[in-house]
Amino acid sequence: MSDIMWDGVSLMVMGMGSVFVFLALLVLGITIMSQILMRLPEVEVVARPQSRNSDEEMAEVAAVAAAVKLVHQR
Amino acid sequence: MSDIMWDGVSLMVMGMGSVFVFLALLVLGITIMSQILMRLPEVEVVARPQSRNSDEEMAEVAAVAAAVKLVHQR
Amino acid sequence: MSDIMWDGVSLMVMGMGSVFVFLALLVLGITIMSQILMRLPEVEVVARPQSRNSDEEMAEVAAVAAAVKLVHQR
Amino acid sequence: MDKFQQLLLDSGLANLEFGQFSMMIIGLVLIYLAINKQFEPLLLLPIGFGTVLVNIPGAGMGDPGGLLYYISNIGISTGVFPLLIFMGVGAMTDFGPLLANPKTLFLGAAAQFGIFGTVIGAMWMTSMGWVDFSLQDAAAIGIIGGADGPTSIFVASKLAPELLGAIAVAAYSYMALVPLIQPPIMKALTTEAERKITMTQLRVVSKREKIVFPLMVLFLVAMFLPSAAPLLGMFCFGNLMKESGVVERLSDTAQNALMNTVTIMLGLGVGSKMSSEYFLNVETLGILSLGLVAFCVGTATGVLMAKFMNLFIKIPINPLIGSAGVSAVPMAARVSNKVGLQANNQNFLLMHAMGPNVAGVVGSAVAAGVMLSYFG
Amino acid sequence: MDKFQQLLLDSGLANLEFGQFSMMIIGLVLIYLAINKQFEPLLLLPIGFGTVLVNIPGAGMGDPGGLLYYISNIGISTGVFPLLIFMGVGAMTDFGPLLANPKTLFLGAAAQFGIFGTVIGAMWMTSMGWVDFSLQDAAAIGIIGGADGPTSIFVASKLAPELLGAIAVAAYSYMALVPLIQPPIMKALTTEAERKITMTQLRVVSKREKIVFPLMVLFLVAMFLPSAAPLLGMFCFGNLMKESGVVERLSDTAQNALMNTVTIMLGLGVGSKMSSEYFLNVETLGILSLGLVAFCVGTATGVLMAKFMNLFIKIPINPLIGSAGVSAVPMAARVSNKVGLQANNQNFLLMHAMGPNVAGVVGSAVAAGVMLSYFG
Amino acid sequence: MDKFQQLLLDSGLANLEFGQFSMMIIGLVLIYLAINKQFEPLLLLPIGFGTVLVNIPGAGMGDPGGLLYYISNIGISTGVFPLLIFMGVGAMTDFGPLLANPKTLFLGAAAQFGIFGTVIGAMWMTSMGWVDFSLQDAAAIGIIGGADGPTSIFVASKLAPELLGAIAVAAYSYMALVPLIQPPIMKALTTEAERKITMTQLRVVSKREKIVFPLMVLFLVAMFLPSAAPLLGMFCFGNLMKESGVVERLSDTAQNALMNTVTIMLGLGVGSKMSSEYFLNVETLGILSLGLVAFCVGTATGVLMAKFMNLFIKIPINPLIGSAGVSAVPMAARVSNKVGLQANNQNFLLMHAMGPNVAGVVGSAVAAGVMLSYFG
Ligand code: NA
Ligand code: NA
Ligand code: NA
Repeated sequence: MSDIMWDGVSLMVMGMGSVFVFLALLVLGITIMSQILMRLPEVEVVARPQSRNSDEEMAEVAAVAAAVKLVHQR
Repeated sequence: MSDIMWDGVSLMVMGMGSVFVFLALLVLGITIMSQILMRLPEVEVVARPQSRNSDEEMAEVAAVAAAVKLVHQR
Repeated sequence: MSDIMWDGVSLMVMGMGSVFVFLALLVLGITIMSQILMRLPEVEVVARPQSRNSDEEMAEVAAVAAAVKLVHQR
Repeated sequence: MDKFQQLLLDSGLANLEFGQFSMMIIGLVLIYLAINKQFEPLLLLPIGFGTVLVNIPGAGMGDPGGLLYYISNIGISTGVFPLLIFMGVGAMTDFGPLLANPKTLFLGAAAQFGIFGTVIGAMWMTSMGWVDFSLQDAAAIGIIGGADGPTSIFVASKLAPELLGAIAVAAYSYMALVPLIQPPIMKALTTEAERKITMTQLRVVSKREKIVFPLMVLFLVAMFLPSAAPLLGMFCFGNLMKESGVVERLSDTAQNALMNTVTIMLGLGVGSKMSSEYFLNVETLGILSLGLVAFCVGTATGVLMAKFMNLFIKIPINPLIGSAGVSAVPMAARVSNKVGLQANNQNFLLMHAMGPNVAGVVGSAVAAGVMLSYFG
Repeated sequence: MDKFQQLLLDSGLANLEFGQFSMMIIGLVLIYLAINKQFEPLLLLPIGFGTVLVNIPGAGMGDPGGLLYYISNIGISTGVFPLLIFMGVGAMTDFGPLLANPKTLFLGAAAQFGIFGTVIGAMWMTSMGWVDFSLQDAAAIGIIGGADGPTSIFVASKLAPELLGAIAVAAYSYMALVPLIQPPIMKALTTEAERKITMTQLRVVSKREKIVFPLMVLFLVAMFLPSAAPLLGMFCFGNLMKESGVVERLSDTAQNALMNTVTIMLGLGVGSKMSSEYFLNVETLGILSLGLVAFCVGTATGVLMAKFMNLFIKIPINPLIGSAGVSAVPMAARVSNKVGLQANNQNFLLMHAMGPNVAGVVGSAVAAGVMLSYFG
Repeated sequence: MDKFQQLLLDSGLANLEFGQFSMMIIGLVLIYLAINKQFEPLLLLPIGFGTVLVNIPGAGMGDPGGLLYYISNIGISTGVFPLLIFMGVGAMTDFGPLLANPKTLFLGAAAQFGIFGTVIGAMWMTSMGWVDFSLQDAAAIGIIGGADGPTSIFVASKLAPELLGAIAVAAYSYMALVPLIQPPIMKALTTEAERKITMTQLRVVSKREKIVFPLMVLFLVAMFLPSAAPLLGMFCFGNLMKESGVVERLSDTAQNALMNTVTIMLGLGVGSKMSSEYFLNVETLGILSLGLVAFCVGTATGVLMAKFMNLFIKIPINPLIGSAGVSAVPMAARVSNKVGLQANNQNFLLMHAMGPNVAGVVGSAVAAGVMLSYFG
C-alpha cells in the first residue's frame, strides 16, 4: 500500500477515533446531566412574571401611554 | 490634593457644566418650539391622502393586478 | 459644432442604438418564448406536493413533535 | 481652564464655515421635502440627515474613522449598496404586464432619449463655457433621466464620484415630482381622441414565462452587453428569487430586512457625499436643470414613440402609457392612469402602463451598461 | 502516530491556563445571570458566550483570522456597532413625556453627577496607589454611571479599549440591578410626604413637536458639542425615522432585524475583549466598585435635584422621578413608579418618570461628547 | 466609430470562451434543479446564479472590484458566512429527541465513516493516477459525506479553496438526493423484521436539560477539540439563544433575517468560485463520484451500527434510524420515517430519527475539527 494511502488510513483512524470518543463523552455527559437535573427540585428555570425583557417593558410603557392619551382626549 | 485629583475635578466641572448648559438650552428650545408650534395653524403635517409611499402604491398596483386577473379568469 | 458636442452625439447614437437593439432582441425573445411555452404541455412547473423546502419540513417535524408531546403529557 | 477654552474652540459655532452652514440648510430642506411633501422619503430622509451630519464642523463623521466614511467607502464606492437595492427591486417587480404586451418595451427604449439628450445638453453647456463637465460627468448626469435611483448612484459612483450627491438628489427629487412634471407634456403631445383610446385587457401570463424571463434577460446581457451585467444580473437574480417561488424566505428578506438596511446605509452614504465643496457651485445648478430636462425629454419621446408605433400596428395603444417608459416605478404608471381617467373615466391604463414602466428600468440599466463600457 | 500526539497536545486540557479557565467560568456566570436572573439577557448572553469562546485555549477565535477578531475589528474598534444600536434605540424612544414637561431634563442632567463623581473616585483610587487608572481610563469608567450600554461601549472603545470588557459588563450588570440598587437610596433621601406627591397628567404632545425635537437636538449638538454628534446624531436619526411616520419600513428594520443582528455581533465582540490579561486584575475590581458608586451617586443626585427644584417651582414634582435620570431605560422609570405606588397606591409615576429617563440618555451622550472632546 | 467597434469587441459573444459557456450551462442546470426539482433551492439557486454571473465574459463580477469578489472575500475566505449560517441552524435545531435517547449519538458517530472512507477513496484515486488530490483535498472532499452544507464550505475554504465550488455543489446536490440514495441501501442491509421494529415513545425533555446541553457540548469542545470551536461554538450559541427563551428577538433574527441575508451571499459567493479553470476537469468528476460514495457509506455504516448496537441493548432500536446519522437535516430523518412506514404502517420513526439526525451534525463538526487540527 502506498504512502498516501497510509496517510488516509491514519487520518481515518484518528478521525473516527476522535468522533467516537467525543460523542461517547457526550453520551456520558448527557446521561449524568439528565440524572442530576431530574433529581433537582422542579424550579422553573425561567421565572416568567418578574422576567420580562426590555421590549416587553417598552410595550407596557407604550400601552400605558396610549391609555393616558385616550383618557386625556375625552 | 494631588494633580490627578485636580484633573478629575476639572473634568467634572467642565462636564457637568456642559451637561447643564446643553440641557438648559434644550429646555429653552423645547419651550419656545412648543409655544410656536401650538400657535401655528393646525395643519396636519403629514398629509395622508396624497402621501402614500411607494410600498403602498406597489400594493395598490398588486391589488389592481389581482382584480384584473380575477376578472380575466372568469 | 465643437468636438465635445460630437462626443456627446456619438455616445447618444451608440447608446440609443444599443438600447433599441437590446430591447428589440428582448421583444423577439419574449415572443418566441411565450409561443414555445404556450405550446408546451401544461406541466405545473413547481410540483407542490413533493416539493416542500426544508423550512416546511422543519415545521412538519415541529408539528409532529408537538403532537407527540401532547399525547405523552396526557 | 485651557481645556474649557478648547471645548469652546472645538464647538460648532466657532468653526462653522458658510459652506457647511448652507449644506446643513440644504439637508434640512431635503428632510422637509421628505416628511412634509413625501418626496421619496425612503431615500431623501436619510440623504438629508447624512448631509447635516457630514457638515457638522469638527464632528468628522465623514473623515477617515467616522461612521459615514465607513459606510460610504464600504457600500457606495464599491457599488455594493446600489446593487443590493437593485436585487431587492427585482424581487418586488412583476414583469407580467410587460410579458403580456412585449412591444411596450419599445416605449421603455424611446424614453431613454432623456438620458442621451441630457448628455448632449451637458456638453452644450460646457461648450458655452457655463460649466465644466467632462463627457464622463455628462454621462453620469444623463442617467438622472433614467429615473431610477440605484442605477444613477451606481453609474455616478463609477464615472463621476464627486457629482454623486447632486446626481442622487436630483434623481430622487424629480422622481417625486413626476406627477407635476409629466402631465403637461403628455397633454401637449396628444389629442383628446388619443387620450381616450381604450386598451384591451392583458392576457394572463403563466408562471413559467415569468420564471424564464429573468434568465432570458441575463442571457442577452451576457451575450451582448456584459458591462450591464452587475446591474441587470442582480435585478434578474432578485426577480428570479421572487418568481421561482421556491426561495420565498430569501425573496422576502431581499425585499425587506436587507433592502431596508441597505437603504438606510445608502441614504446616509450619499448624504456624506454632500459637501459644500462639491455641491455649492454652478455645476450643481447645471445638474439640477439638466435633470429636469432629462425627465421632460424622456416623457416626450416615450409619448411620441407610442404615437409613432400606432402608425404601424392594428390595435392602437394609448400614447399616455409612453410616458411611463421613464421608469420612476410605479409613480409614472399612476400618472398615465390618472391622465387617462381625466380623458375617459372608464379608461384604466395602470396595468398597461406597468409594461413600459418596468421596461424603462431595463432600458436605463442597458444605457448605463453602454456608458460603463464606453468609458471602461 | 505523531499526528495523534499532536491532536492531544492541541487539546484544550493540555493548554488550558488558569486565566483562561477563570475567564470561561466568568463567561458562564454571565450566561447564568442572563438566563436565570434575566440580567439584560440581550447583551449579557452574547457577551458571556463570547467570553467563553475567546478563552478556549488553541481555538484562536479572537486572533487574526478568527470570527471574533473580525467582528471586534469591524464593529467595536470602529464604533460602528454602538452607533447602529443607538440609532435603533432612537427609533424605539418616545420623547412625548419629556416634551410635555421639559424641566425634567434637569433631572436627567443632575443624574450625570454619577459619571463625573466616579471619575474623581477613580483618580482618588489611583492617588491611593490601589490601582493605576489614567484620566482617560477614569472617564471611560465614569460613563458606566450613564447607565447606557452603547454609550459606555462607544466611549470605552475610544478612550480605554483594554478596559472595554469590564466596563461593558459592569454597565449592563448594574442596569439589570437597578431595581435593587435604587429603592433604598430613593427612600433614604425622601420623606413619606414627598413620595406621596401626585403629579398632574401630562399634556398631549403633537406629532409636529415630536418631529421637530430630534432636529433641534441635532442643531444644538452641531452648534455647541460636535464631539457628541456621532452618538446623538444617530440617536436623533433613529428618532426622526420613527416620528416622521413616512419611512415606517426603515424605522421597523432599524428597531428589529438590524438592531438584533448588531446586538448579537456587539455582544460577541465585547465578549472577545474579555481576556484574562485585561480582566483578571485589581483594576476590574476597581471598575466594578466604581460602577456601583456611579449608579448610587447618579440616583441620589437625581432625587436631590428634584427636591431642589421643588424649592422654586409652584407645582411640585415627586422626587422619586429624579432617580430615573440615570437612564437604564425603561427600568429606572419603572422603579420610580413602583416606589411611588408603595407610598400612595393611586400615584402612577411611570409616564412622568419617562421624561427624566430619556433625558438621562441625552445627558450621558452629552457627557460622553465632552469627554471625547477633552481627550480628542 | 472606434468606440462602437469597442462595444462590439467587448460583447460577450466576441469574448466567450468554451469554458465560460460550459460553466454558464452548469449554472443554468443548477437553477433548473433548484426550481423544477426542488434540489435545496435556498442554496442551489443562488449558487447557480452566481455561477452564471461570474462566467459572463468581460463582466468581471468575480474580479477585484466586482460584487462577487467582495462577497467571496469578505464572507467565504474568512469563514464568516458558514459560521453565521451554523449559528442560525443551531437556533433552529431541537435537541430534544437526542437528549431523550442519547445513545443515538453513536449512530451519528458511525455515519461519519462516510467522511473518512471517502478520504481513503480519494487517496486511492490519486494513487491510481486518475486524479491529483493532496491529503488536504481528500479531507475537504470527504466532508461532503458529513451531509452538512456550512461545515463542508467552512472546511473546504480552509483546506482546499480551489475545490470549494465543486464540493459545495456536490454536498447540496446529494443532500437533495437523499430520498433517492438512501432507501435502497437501507433496505439491502435490513431484514423485513428489523424494519418493523417499533420504538417506544420518547420521554419529555425538560427545558433545563435543553439549556445545559449546548453549554456541555461547548465545554467538551473547549477541553478536547478546540479546532472544532468555531463551528460547534457558533452552533451551540445559536441553540442556547433559542433554548434559553430570554433572547427570543435575537434568536428570531438569527434564524430569519440574518440567516437569509447570509444565505443569499453565501450562495452567490460559492457560485463565484465556480470557474471553468477549477470546475471543468477530471477532479470534479472525482469529487462528484466520491461525494456519492460518501453518502452511501455513511448511510450503510449508520444502519450497521444500529444493528450492532442491538446485539448489546435490551430494547432494540429500529436500524432504519441509523441512516439519519448522515445529517441532511431533516431530510434523512424523513426518509427513515418513510421507509419505516412502508414496512409497518403504524411505525412512526420521525422523532426517533431526529436524534441521530442532529447527532450527525455534531459528528461531522467534530470530524471537521479533527481535520483542521490535523493540517493546522
Ligand atoms: Na428608466
Ligand atoms: Na444616562
Ligand atoms: Na453529518
